[in-house]
Amino acid sequence: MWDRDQMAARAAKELEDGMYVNLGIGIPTLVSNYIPEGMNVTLQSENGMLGMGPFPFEGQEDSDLINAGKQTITELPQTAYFDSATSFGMIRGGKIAMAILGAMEVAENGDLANWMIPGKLVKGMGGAMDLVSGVGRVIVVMDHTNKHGDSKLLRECTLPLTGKSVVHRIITNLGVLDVVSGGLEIIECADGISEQEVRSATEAKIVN
Amino acid sequence: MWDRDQMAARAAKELEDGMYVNLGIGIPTLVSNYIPEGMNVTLQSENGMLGMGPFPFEGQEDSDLINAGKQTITELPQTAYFDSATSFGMIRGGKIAMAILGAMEVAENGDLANWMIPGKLVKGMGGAMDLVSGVGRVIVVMDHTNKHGDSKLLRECTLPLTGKSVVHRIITNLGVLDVVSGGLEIIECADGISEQEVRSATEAKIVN
Amino acid sequence: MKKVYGTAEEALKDLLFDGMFIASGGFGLCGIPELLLEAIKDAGTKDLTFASNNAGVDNFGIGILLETRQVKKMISSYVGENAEFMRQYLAGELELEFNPQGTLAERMRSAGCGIPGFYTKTGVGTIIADGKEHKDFNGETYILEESLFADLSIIKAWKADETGNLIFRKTARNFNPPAAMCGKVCVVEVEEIVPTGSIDPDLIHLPGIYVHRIIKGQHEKRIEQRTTRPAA
Amino acid sequence: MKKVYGTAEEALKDLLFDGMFIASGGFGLCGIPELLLEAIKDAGTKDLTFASNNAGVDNFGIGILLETRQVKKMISSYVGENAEFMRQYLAGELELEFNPQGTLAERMRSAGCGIPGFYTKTGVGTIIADGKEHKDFNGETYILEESLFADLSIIKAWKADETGNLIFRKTARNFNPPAAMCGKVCVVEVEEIVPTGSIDPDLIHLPGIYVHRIIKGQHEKRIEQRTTRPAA
Repeated sequence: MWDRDQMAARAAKELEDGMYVNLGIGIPTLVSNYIPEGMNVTLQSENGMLGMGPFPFEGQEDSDLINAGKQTITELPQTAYFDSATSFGMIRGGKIAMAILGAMEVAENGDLANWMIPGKLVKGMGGAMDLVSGVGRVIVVMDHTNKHGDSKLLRECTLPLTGKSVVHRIITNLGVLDVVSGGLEIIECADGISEQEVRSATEAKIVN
Repeated sequence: MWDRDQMAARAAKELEDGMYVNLGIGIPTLVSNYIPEGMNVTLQSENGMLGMGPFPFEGQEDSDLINAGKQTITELPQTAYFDSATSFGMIRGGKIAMAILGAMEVAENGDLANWMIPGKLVKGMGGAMDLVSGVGRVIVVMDHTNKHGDSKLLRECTLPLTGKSVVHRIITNLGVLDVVSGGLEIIECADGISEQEVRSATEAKIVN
Repeated sequence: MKKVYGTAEEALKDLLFDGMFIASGGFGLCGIPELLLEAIKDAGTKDLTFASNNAGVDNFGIGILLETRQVKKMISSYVGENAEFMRQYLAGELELEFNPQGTLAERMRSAGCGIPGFYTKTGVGTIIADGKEHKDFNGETYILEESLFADLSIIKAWKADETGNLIFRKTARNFNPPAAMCGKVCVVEVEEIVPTGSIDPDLIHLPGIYVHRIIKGQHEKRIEQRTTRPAA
Repeated sequence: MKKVYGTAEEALKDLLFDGMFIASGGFGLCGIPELLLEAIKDAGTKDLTFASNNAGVDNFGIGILLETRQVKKMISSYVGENAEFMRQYLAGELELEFNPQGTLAERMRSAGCGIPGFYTKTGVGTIIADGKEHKDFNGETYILEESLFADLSIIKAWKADETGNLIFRKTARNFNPPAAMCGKVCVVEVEEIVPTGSIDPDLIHLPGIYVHRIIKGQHEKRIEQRTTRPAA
């Protein structure tokens, strides 16, 4: 079974040299710690920045420089700033090769739910709907099951959707699954996890 | 009867302090010579510039600095450059208060024809269609009649339209007419021209 | 025609009316028109509809207008971090229209560009698409989103020249240019006003044609999430 | 992944195919990708469709591809100043789709922004509206314009850094940013390549994400209408 850092490290293997990528909040943020040395990956922050750098040293925070999670960050030599309409133009226009983000539920057809739980406090979808329907490839990183032990990889999502048929690959603490014709395909099992364990923790139909 | 310069001078009276204006090719270009001293009018060039300055001194031409007529020009202290999508965004979005342009025909309902003559070489509409349907106020400056002595202010345009019901005011060598409900209204006669002469040179219905 | 005004109050004086629709720049607390929001609070204008990506926090940004019950409706993509907002919303005292963030930005930009509607894939198959026109282009389904035409735009920039040409700073640019475009009138607050001619015309982010009134003032520029790394 | 290529020929090598759709920047002869057009001529690629505001002049710009009969169709707003163009067009050898200039620019920008169609008032009641969907918004009629998705974008900028961040100069910016956005691949020619980090990130006109390949070369930058005023 993978821990958060191992999931992030596995997700980092999806990156390719020269890629422009958007990382969501939570485990996806950790992916930036595992970008291979020498590989040139540019991180987009959807509030209007390409080339997001690490957190600033204490005392060097700049209130005009934050990421989409509203955290203070820094810039890099290749950084470019732009407005929100331009930022989401590049997202919607498929210029961002990949988004790596968290989820509450993924269905076997690639449906994704990660923004609201009816009856609970709803904060809003932010840029998630734009990202999942716009970028070239959507990778979900999440635990395979919820805290009750129920599968988060479902036949159909029960929560309101963020996007319909948008997920390409799911990386969980148990392994890696792709959304393929007819259901999910197991691509890889986590260390010490058998294919049978992945199957039994998955409600979605597994093909092949 | 007004000559070209007098027509341009009359058109310049339409300008107000602080206005952003687009001037077409021909007589409208001359309007910039008659902007009253101390009045702040900013000229837009639809290829991507606000704050168009005069022609450069010889030897100071810059191939990267032209107006929409492809002529070398200069910049001013308040100049801003932008791309063509932004430029026509501000035109289409009504941010330009006024366009002053030439025409082949204007109809009594404000229809404007100034871009093509069927059977003749057609060069294209350029930005004219965007301008006439986008800016706040459209002023046409043209001769009252064509070289055959036929009125250019018509019941209906005979040429393909540039815009439908877009003209607000027409300034000709004979006077000034407004497009109002039901037809054209004579606002002013040129020096030495009687209202009767304006009427008899006008095919369009004159009201009031 | 002078664009530079002495105070936020003066700049807004004849522009405010109950029930009006205001578009505001800013993302989180970054690049928000804090002085103009304060002046709207002081003016007491009521029943406001705001298009703004966020709703501020409890005592800063649009949050200060929630405390005084001046806001009737928010059009936003994310409204966390604001307890009073949630209280009013859950009590049915506040209308809320969630927009995907990119849809919100484009609805502002398109209004300013004379485009009343555009098609997007964002939200297709979700509750965002409910009741919206669907249309296929090249075999894919899109929904029609209509533009946001505001009565007033309030934005924050870094520098202005006296003709209103603007420069923003880093990620404080965000929603400010599209918000500036979509209002009938746009009022901007800046940290510095420079003489016309002192900004390189190639480097202007938003030309002065979009800007009607300018004020300069002291900005708190509050940080919402101060994150740092250990010294090297 | 290196974006900087040695020559226009190398940068275009595997990107050209007969019948392809190319979007080109430039207005008149100002800011046109003259080196890339020359390389396309040398490559002999045929049956090209070009979205470009103009068609060059007889021996410069897209004009050189008309002489060699490589162009099948032009999507432009204005095609004067080109005798060979007119000869081919009147002889029925060349297709021509006139677009209002702003509609052309927006069709490029919208394609790059994932918007397949938008509504505009431009052209309503003219032959441009023939066959297009009409729709009313707030009591006014608009037409639907569909976006231009190109196989390749070729543009000219002033400076690039090695990651493709671009700066344009004065009115040579024009159609270059929207043209850059609408292609699957974008190749840019520049006058100068500077090290990454030497352009202020606030002052970049087009971020490198839109730019896939860069070449540097000598530009003629021909002036179409040299107009001057007498010395003071």
